[in-house]
Amino acid sequence: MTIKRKPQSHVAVVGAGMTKFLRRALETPKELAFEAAQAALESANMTLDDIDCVIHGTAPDAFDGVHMKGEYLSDGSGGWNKPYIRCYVGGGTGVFAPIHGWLHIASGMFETALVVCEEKMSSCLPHPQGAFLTIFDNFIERPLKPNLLWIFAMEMNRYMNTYGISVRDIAHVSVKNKANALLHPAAQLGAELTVDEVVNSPIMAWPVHRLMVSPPSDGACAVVLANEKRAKKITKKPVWISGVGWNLDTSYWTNRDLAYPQYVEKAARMAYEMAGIREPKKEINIVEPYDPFAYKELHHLEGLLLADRGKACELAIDGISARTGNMPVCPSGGLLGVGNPIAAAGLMKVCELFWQLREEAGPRQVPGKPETGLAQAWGDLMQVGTVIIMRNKK
Amino acid sequence: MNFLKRNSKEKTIKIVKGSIPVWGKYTAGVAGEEFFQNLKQERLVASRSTTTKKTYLPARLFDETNFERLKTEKVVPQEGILSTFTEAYIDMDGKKLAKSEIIGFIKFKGVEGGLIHKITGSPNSLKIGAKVRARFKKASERTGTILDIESFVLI
Amino acid sequence: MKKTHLNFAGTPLSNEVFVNNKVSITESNPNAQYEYDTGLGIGKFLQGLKEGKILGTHCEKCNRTVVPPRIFCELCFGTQISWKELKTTGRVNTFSLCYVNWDATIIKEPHIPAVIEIDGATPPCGIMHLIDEVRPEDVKIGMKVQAVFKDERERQGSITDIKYWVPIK
Amino acid sequence: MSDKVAIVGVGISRPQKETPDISYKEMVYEAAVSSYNDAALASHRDIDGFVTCAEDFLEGTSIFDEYTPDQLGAVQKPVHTICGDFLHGLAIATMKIKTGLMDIVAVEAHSKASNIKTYYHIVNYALDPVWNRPLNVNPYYVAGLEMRYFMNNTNTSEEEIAQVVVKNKKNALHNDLNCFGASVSRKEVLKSQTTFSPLRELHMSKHVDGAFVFVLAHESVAKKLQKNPVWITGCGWSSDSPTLETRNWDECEYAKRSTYMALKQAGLKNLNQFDFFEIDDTFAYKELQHLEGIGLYEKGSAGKACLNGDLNTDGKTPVNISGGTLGVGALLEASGGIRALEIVKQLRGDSGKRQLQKAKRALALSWRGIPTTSGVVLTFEGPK
Repeated sequence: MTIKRKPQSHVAVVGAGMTKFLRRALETPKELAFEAAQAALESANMTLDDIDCVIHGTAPDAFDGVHMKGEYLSDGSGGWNKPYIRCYVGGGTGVFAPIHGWLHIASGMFETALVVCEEKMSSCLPHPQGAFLTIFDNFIERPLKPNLLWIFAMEMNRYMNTYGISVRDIAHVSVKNKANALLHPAAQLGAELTVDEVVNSPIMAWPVHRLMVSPPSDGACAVVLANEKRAKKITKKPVWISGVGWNLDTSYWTNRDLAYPQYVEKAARMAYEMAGIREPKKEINIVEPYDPFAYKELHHLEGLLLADRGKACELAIDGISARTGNMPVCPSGGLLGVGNPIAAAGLMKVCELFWQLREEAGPRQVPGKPETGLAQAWGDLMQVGTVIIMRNKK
Repeated sequence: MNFLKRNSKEKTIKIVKGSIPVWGKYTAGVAGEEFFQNLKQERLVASRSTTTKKTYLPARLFDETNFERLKTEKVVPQEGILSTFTEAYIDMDGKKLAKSEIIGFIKFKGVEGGLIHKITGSPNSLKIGAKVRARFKKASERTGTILDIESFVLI
Repeated sequence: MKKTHLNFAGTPLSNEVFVNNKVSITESNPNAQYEYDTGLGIGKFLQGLKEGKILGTHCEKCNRTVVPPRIFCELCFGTQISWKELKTTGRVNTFSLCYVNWDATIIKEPHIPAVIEIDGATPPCGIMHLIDEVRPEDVKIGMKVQAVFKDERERQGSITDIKYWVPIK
Repeated sequence: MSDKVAIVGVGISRPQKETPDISYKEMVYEAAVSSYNDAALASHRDIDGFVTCAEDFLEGTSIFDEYTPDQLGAVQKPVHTICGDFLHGLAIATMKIKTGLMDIVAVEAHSKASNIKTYYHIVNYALDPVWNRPLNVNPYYVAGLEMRYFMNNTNTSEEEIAQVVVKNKKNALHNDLNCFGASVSRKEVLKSQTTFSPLRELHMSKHVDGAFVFVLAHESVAKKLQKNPVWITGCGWSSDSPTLETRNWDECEYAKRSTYMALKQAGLKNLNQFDFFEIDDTFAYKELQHLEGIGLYEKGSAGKACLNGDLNTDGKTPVNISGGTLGVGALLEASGGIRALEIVKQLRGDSGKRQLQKAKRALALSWRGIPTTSGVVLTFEGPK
């Protein structure tokens, strides 16, 4: 896409916060949202009064078990008597919500925004997976009683088959991300694993093995955004949003080639254009691609033009994408390690970039003073890509 | 504008039935847990701000207006005042109820908010400002939900 | 180490506490029921299945035949569409061997969901369906398959009028 | 840089009680094509971005945004979905254009309400699951509670509220989109069945199917696409407490705040500068409550104004010339479409028999319905 009139206003992330990601939380969805939002405000030394508008992101209503879930969550998200809106693009929501926040501020209509993403999947019975039955086409797919594993496994298979990649190649991603998560204090599933353990874990839906899947989780994340004038007053270390992109492909997913995510590429190109990035492989220092399943990290690195097609697994195998490698990928531990409360998981990646680019990530800090980071999320019927590029210099 | 050839005579399958076949199981949360454990003991507790001294019902972890963290500890009297009420004649399927039900919004002295619950009493004696009192289920039947209160009864 | 995040709130509940309602719990069901209008495209497709046929649509402008059929083309956005009966055979575009039900219960014999490119449609256009009557280890991408329809009297105009697909020997 | 945004294309799939012959995708396609034609777009590919408005449980599909792109010509484009009324969608699209990322954005909302078989159950699922839902009563009791409170608080009479129904249903008779236009008397309204006292059958809007697609454009391209662009001069939206028990029962907070925000953007001081209003009337009393909320009438005076005829098409402040949702029908998230469409037609001078002589500026308000406290206000200015 061609950007029409280059955005004039600069928008920065000035605060971030999150809850622990848990299999089951005592907290209500509102309470989870509040905890994350309050943590983000505190990190920016701000109060709710300083916030002009609130953006909420969450995936299907069936998880939390509330119709019009965005409305239900408005108080916990800090939306009381403020302009408040919920946006969603399925699993892509977590990175889209801060983009939506960017839109609010870059339009000139607001100076500050609070962005909150929440998901409480444990409320959904008989199992959170059940909610995914109803993401399929109501006419010609749901009667087959599909589950989410079907489409992931089929996409993974197509990807492996097209490029001659093995399950073992992909298992390296699980090993890396779950190990990174050991250093994340909010993580649900950090672990020290070997490639053999991943490959030998039970098959859920071939070629997907149990240790290649992110878990259902309860959790919330939040970031605070501000325009240039306010950001500079709020913090000495604003992290600038220098590029945003998003793209949605056709719903007819059985009519597409699943080996390559074109929509991710289009979203990335939009963000690169805005950020003035010509050679992403050289210019992006740290990447948080969406990794609900191990192969997705690889698929996305290719769509983001950060790896050649079919070659992304080499980054993990050769250690390039390790936390201390040349291009750290998912230093947070990703969804595989930190957990996957859908929309919150995407925003967790943006929080991670914020902390990494401010060198506040503690033991997870990637070396070499990274300047530019990219977070990406993905979702719907393998159909949507959302991309945000952040820099610690304007 | 109807430019699609809408042809209802053509032989087609008209509808596909479906549902969202999941359901919800909800915790009461940090503040709610406190409230409902107390409710089992026939106590209504509201959430209190240590700075403004305001108290709130339903119980809550935070003040939505300023994000202050609240404590659910203030015991409030079980006698309340009807702030508004309605008599429902239609059930959840849109059909006429055999017996109408009264729902009221009950305020408590010194408490922001209140509770919404069923009201027992003659519809003719209902009015805004009427006094009501919580009637609890038998202790053995209480499960720690809002239904541990059977209804509020007109005094 | 620099100070990073102020707190990570969250109170874990064990499975045991949650399942046995050892905290205050309420449950409710949305009872969300629908009757979706199939419309001109899918309605005719389902009628086709009832008659033992797989129907697609052809966009004259894009010269593309698609399935599931649609009465407008999402790419050129026009309605120069004609209906076309496709074959009841196809090719496995991709598949999985799935050991988990929709509600996350575990099964022994895997379901074999697949995207099947339908013969007569423009590749890779196909539909999602199930493969059966085959040993799981014998399923391959690129394999030719044939639709097995239910008995005519049992067909209702549903995607399940095709029981499953089997390999063509 | 000034960044004015205009509506340059409007399209609908007309509201109908049932639409058994077409799918929701086909319905939206109809609206999209007519909108793109109205905007004289050379191709759907010229649209830079899309906003759609939908809720999962009203569609019967989780993550419904999956199913939005094809019928809008939006494949592999920046598309996203919000949970909001069509007017929220217009506001978000306006914002998108103002960022400079995009020049042309399409907005979509639709209703396939006829496909929902358990509507009240679903609305009940929107209530707080711990505090309210266990009562297991039809959730429209919230309207009964609010209406009684409103009447008591503002001294509004049943006659005054009944007159809203009379007016809107009558106005709808002149709107070719109407599904529930009728000549009814106040007496008939007051005799209709009590549903949630004091709410009655005829106070409640009924759902219909239909779709709206609008095309919005930056001023640099607006004139090329539409000789009569209608400018969106202000957008405000706000949410009060979602909690039934702690929301502001005395004043319609979201209406007040949304209006304030929209007027500020439009650079307008007061509501006298508007020639007419299209205001949410999901329940008859809501129209009056909203008119007092936005500040057009003082507390307790909207009902009297209605009875006096001030809200009639030939009155001082015409409200819901379209017939509102009481007269046309309610369209779930697309209800704002009725209001925005009426305004575009009036400001373009295309309203035929019901055309106002003076129609330069107008204000629309939507509310997201029970159990929400979310509203949105947009202000519009005509081409001349």
